[in-house]
Amino acid sequence: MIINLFNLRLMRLLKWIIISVLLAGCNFHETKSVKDNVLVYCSEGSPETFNPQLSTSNTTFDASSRPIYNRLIEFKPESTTIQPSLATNWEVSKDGKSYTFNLRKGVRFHSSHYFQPEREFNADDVIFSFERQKNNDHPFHNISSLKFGYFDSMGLDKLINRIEKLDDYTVRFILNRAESPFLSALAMDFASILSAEYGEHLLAAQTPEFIDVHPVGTGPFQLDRYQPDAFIRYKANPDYWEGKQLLAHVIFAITPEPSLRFARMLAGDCDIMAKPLPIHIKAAQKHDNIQVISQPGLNIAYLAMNTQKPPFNNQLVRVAINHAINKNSIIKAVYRETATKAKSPVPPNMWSYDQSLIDYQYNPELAKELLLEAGFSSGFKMNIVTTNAQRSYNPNAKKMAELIQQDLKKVNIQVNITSFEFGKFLSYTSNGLHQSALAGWVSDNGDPDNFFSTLLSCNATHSGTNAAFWCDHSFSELTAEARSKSKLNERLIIYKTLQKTFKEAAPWVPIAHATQHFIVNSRIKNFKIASNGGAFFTNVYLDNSNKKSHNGD
Amino acid sequence: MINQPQFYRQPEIPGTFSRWVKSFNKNKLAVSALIVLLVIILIAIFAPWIAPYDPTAQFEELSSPPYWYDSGNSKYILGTDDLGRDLFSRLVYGARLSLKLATIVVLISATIGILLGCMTALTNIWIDNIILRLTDLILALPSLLLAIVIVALIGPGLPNAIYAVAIVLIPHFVLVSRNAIKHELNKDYVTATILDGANKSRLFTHSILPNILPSLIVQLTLAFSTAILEISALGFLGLGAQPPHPEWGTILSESYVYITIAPWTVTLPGLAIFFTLLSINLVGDGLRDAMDLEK
Amino acid sequence: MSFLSVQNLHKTYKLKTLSFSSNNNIDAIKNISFNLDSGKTLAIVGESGSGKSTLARQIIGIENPTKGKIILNGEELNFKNREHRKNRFKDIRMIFQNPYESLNPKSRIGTILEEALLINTPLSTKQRKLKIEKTLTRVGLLPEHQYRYPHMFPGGQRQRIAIARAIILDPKLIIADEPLSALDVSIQAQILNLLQELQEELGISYLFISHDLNVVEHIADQVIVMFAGEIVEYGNIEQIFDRPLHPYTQALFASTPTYMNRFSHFKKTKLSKSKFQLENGCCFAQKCPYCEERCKQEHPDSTNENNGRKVACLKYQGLIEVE
Amino acid sequence: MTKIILRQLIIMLLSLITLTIFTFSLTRFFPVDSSITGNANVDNAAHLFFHYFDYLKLIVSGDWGYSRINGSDVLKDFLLYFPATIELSFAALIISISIGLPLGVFAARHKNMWQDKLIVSTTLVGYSMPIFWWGMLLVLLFSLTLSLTPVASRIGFEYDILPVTGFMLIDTLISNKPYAVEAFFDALHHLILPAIVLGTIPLAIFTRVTRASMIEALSSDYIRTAKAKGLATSRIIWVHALRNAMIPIITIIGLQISVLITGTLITEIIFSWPGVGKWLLEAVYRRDLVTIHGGLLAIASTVIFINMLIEITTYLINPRLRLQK
Amino acid sequence: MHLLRLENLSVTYHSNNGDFPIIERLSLKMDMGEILGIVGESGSGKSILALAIMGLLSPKMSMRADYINLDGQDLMKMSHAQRAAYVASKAAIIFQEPQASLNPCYSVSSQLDETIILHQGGNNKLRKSRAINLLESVGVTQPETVLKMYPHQLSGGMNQRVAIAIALSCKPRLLIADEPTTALDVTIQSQIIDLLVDLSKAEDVGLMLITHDFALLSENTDRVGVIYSGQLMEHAATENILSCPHHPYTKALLDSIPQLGDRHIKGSRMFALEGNIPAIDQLPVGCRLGPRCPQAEKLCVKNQKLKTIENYGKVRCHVAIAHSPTQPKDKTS
Repeated sequence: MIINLFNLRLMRLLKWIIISVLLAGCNFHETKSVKDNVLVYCSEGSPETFNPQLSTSNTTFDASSRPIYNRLIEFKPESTTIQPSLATNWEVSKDGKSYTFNLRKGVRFHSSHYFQPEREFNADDVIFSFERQKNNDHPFHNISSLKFGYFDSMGLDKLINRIEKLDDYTVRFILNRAESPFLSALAMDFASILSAEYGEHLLAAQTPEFIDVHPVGTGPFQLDRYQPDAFIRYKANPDYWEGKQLLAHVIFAITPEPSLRFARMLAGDCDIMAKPLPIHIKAAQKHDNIQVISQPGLNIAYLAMNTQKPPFNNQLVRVAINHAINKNSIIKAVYRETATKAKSPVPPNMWSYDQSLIDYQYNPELAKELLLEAGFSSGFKMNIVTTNAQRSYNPNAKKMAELIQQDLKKVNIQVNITSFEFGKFLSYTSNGLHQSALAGWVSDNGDPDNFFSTLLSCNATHSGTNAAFWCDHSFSELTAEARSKSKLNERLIIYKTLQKTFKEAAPWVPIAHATQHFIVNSRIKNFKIASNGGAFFTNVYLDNSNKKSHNGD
Repeated sequence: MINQPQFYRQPEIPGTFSRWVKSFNKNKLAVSALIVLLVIILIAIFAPWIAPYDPTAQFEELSSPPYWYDSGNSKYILGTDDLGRDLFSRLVYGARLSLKLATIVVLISATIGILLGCMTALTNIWIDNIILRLTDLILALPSLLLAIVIVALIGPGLPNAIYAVAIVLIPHFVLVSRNAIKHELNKDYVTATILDGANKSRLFTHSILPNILPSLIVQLTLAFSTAILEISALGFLGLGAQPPHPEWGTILSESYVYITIAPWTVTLPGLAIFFTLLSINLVGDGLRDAMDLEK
Repeated sequence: MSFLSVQNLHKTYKLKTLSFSSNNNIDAIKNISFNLDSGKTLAIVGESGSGKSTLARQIIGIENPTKGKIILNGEELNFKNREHRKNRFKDIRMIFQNPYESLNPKSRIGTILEEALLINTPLSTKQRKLKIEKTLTRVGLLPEHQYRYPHMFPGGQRQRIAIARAIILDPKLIIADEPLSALDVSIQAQILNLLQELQEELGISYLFISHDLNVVEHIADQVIVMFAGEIVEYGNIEQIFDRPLHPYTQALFASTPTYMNRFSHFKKTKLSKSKFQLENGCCFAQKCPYCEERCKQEHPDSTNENNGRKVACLKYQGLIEVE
Repeated sequence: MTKIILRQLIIMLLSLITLTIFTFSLTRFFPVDSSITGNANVDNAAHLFFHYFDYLKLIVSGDWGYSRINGSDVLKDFLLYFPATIELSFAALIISISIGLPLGVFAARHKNMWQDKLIVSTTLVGYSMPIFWWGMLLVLLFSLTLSLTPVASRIGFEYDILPVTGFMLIDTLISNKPYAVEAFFDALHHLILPAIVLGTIPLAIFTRVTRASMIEALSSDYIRTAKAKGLATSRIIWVHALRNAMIPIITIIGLQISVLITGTLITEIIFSWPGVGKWLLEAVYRRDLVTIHGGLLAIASTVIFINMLIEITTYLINPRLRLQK
Repeated sequence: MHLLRLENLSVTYHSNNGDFPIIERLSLKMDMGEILGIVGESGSGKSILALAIMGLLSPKMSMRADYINLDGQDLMKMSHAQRAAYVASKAAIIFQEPQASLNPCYSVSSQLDETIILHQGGNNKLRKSRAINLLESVGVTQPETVLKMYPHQLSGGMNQRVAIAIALSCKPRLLIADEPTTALDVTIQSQIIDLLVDLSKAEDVGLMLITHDFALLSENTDRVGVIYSGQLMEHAATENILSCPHHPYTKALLDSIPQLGDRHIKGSRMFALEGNIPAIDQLPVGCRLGPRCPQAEKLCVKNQKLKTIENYGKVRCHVAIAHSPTQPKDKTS
């Protein structure tokens, strides 16, 4: 006989249980005690890996290089100025080909349930970290399906001749030629220092691939637990060489949907929100327990026209498109005025920027005439490829594409929009399958070369970062020349020429330079933004005294 | 021989259809739902005349709230979306799009489904068994999941979404028509008609069809509301109509981002879907009651 | 020469189940033979499940028998031939038990009656209309009733419509499957009278299926008593109602209130068909109060009494003597 | 009893075979570069047959291929996300049953009165609710405007709960953290809003079905007998009528499983709930066919399995079927 | 002392199209231990009468009465709850479909047990022995086995016995049997009727036997009431009615059943009432039988009153009353 569930007494009991649970749930929400030394950061996506060497994406850097690792030298927060880190000081030889670093003593790697370091940080670790990326025969070179994107695209494999260990606490980099951006390259995220001892340990255990999954670094936080697409938990490194952090835990709440991220921010689930949409910034100002931290970004959003494909192999058409797109309305609708209009490939806060450059004015009539001249009297059909992912330089590429669609309709160009998930977008555009694409770029090292040669040189058509597939050989040679000069003025002259050439050829429609924002709960103190838009959790602390008065907006 | 006594009132003799109409008219809720539905249909038909603007035209006023808000602009009755498009025009054209799509979907699936249903009910046991097993399987699967998988395989976009939803709806029609026919076939009047010498086609058109018509009509209304719901769900998930199509679900998914900033861009398209669905369901319920269908 | 002659009719159904056992055949009727004269009424008596309706379905041609012959008017019915079947539909008509289900609820009465005419006769629209009105009047309804729907009529009048439908093609035989059991007592007599009137006027034969002994005694000329798909007793009305021979028939009478007193000396028994039947032996053996060992072994062939009377019992001779 | 279970097992097996034939033909039409499909160019039927068997072997052995995007084992991924979905669906089911059942009974008792009409039209409103919009509305109201409920995810991020069973409500309680109970209530608190959103349509359906089958049960002869016996009204309704009404209700609950799964697809997206629906939709966006294939197969098998359980339950609670010879 | 007295019981059916009378001003008396038969065709209101007495009317119907006196207490003066409890302790009812009137989801023992708890009480063991006694008293030969079974596992007759056992468990003074045998096989029918009559005699329980079948009443009842279209047409001792029915309807009912030995003679017809039973929304004016009555005359369009005829009973027909007391049995055939 089956137990009779529908007994009255049982129903009454059930009712009380439900009510008490509801009440209890509400009560506990108000009195969170665990939260007092835990920082929740609502990030925009899952990292591809925990090894910054293997990535070019800021999302990965936020989750790996800054909390977990250190580099020999590092950028100061909010700037591109270099400061000592694992290296206490360094010397550059006269010819600019040799860099000698003195290493910090007494630095310990993370100790965890999967690895307990037996020695402190020394020169072996530096050599291990760079050899892994440079040396094709290194046992750790080929263990990941991901490539060493930054190291390769900056040409460091060809630039670095060798790395020498002078003693346990001194290393020297010998370059093949002088290159001025090299020092800032070493401050970039991919130059993070891994533990050579851990590498040996993993080799012995025959699980070398763990080096990218279970990271061991020297940084302020160590990885506690990671659930893909959900969260990353870090705990403070007790042996951090600058002293243990005030925060016990940092948690990345992975929230790709920006409005959900903002909702979480408002609901108090998050302390810091990454990549708010422009509209959120205005909305955030209405709430007094949260504040917006902004910084002009080193980035560019642009429409890349594939110059290898008709009709964009015609310079006139490209100029016509430049004239036909109303950047003001894009900046208004997509960026909500949180961006500056772009005319050059580099942002205005980059030192090589040419103020005097003349932009193509919004003029549909002129555009029509140019199209007529180019032989497209009745217009044509074109395809714009976008991504549905939010990027720091472009909060909503689909929206932007729709606006461009409307603008181009006025000059008889029918636009079809195709939108891909970001990974798919990258592979699609880097293979040159697109006719045009809404692309963008963020500089990681604050050097103009990071724009000119990475995005517009002939080399970059091979690596796929040149989305316009525009190859002007004299332009490419000039970028290489600028790299080798060490004097700022000399380089400045070359970069101004390059910008003029770029403007005439018009392979892009440069659209906007977006400002970087974070929305931050006011209990968060000392939170700083990296120059490339990343988040710094080092030395952040919580001021819970304000919490009560601000709660319950 | 039988005396029709003066004691009785002589009853009038309305036809079956007028009986349904009369019975339906008694249900106030259903009648008002029908009126709402007709208004929506009229709006859909006359969208170009009703909508003040082109649904894709962009204006200067971005995310302007509906006119009854303090900051609202009377030029845009229901406000504008984040690209400055008139929301009212978009919703009006959305009605046109949604109803058109749903009609196409229902036509496709009803034709195929009812044909298959009749075939299985009237032909031999093996075909019946095979089709029944298949429909059972498809019916067991969540319909939206199936539609999503189909769209995922053949690629997102409006035509594919239509195919997907139509395919998903077919089994319902198969099952309903088959069961209704089987149910009627067991009744004595069918045997009596066979004994009158009626052949299969006559039996079907004259005896069975009028009797299964109520179930089919109710199933049609059900399918219509399901079609609207699933097309908009696909649109919401970004797998159906692509922007700048003013499809309701697509509008919703585009405005989800603005939920905290411009809530009306979320509430209004949703209300449009909701009222359409509600009126169809109410009409369907009313029809079911009027035509005396249990369940 | 009798009008309808049925010889050794068998019908076996195959049961479709998901179970794995193989023998799922059910003998619905076994070895049925009888003759019916023109203008006479043959009643088939038995309880539910005794095979009465199955027999009717074989004769009318909705189903084809597994074995046996049906001879109508001296012509053996061919079960395969379509044309033959159609003709048979004209000659044999049927009245169903439930007048609420046998009329298409979505058709007007006129349409229902017209259908048979439309299919089976070359009459013009006008002639058909005339015929319908005539037939309606004949069964005691009004011509204007043809514009109504079935649900507007009470049960008794619906059964009149069903009768009108049966006689509209001027058939020779009408199979009436419990035509009274769904009707009220005061209405039953009306329908019974109507059936008798029609028979006397039109010379139709009836195959009258019923479980009500009172009604059967009143209307029938011959009686078949069926049990478990077999005929246990067959004879004229006088023979059976005055002197039932088979133990089953006797028990049936003994437990019917009207006949109880007259036949109280017969033994009562629980009559319903038992779930498991004997492979051989008498179908009634398990219930029979007079059952002995040989009844369980031997199948009783029907024994001819005088005047075509048949009894399927091994012991009935002895029973008469006991009496 | 064993015969009935056996019978249901056979039916389930048949359904699963039909399903695998279906998914197998999908992998044919939409070839996936994975171990799941062999050679796509098969020239004759016999080969196809063998390929199907190879495919079946792979499926049964648990090798469902590897995601084309992140290379993870599809079956393992499914099992990782599945408990979250189960937890959410179960909560929604509990909400919809615990409200829908009494509401339906109440409506049936007041048949054709204003209470009944109110409930019936309200259920129609619930039934017509586009769930994606409903979810957004509730978030807008309860989370953003009233700040009563959390916005998304399964538990506050500050709680560090190891996924042992995958069910957050269980994992919080068995974790040895000092805040286990607090975390449990936090998880419950996170569960409420998505469960309400997901439960709305089933709630509407349960109410209607309960009402209909209760009306039928209440009008039956045995209820008249029970009344004549002088039993208390509560006993008549909750013991005599409901027990019989439960039989169709349980069948409907079975049918709701697929409605629930449809709902989870959308609810998980709205609430960023790390379940199967979100996982599958991500795969759809990435056109990760291996994952889509695996997800479809897994969800469909789950539905078929649950349907079997429901069938057996109906047998168990219905003595007419249970004690059949 | 009467067991049951009703005065002017009316039941009204409320529908969207208006209110219709199902039973009109019906008065009845029953003595202790008496067996009363109620005859009527379908729709005559005979079952509604039973339900009205038991308080089981559906919410769509309402009843009025001057009083309903059951075993000395007036039901109309009680509150709803009081009335339900009182009726349940004094009266019991069994229905037409024995299988349907038992709950299919519970075993015989639990259905029997709940009434025993309600009316007799006792511990588990005591209640079980009471249940067995009850089943034995209704002629169940293997009570222990039957207790464990479910209604669908029992035959119709057995179910009806169980239903009777349940009815008897409250030790009723009045037992109403609403068409108790219609759904049963012929042989079982007589057994059940015999059982009911025996129980009534043995326990001195009043039995109200409701049926459409006169044959069932002739042997078993003390008195008979004939209902047509919601009105009590005739109410008299059984032998009086059978030997000399006064009301044309009663006569017609008796005559339209084929009699013993009544064989088919060409040209002979049964006696049959013409026309149909009036639908509830199309009741005739005056006498309800008016349109069908072979003896109808002008005065029949007036409302008929139930009048007592000396040494006979009560009849609602002015023609019959005028021709009383001794009217020979009408033979129409």
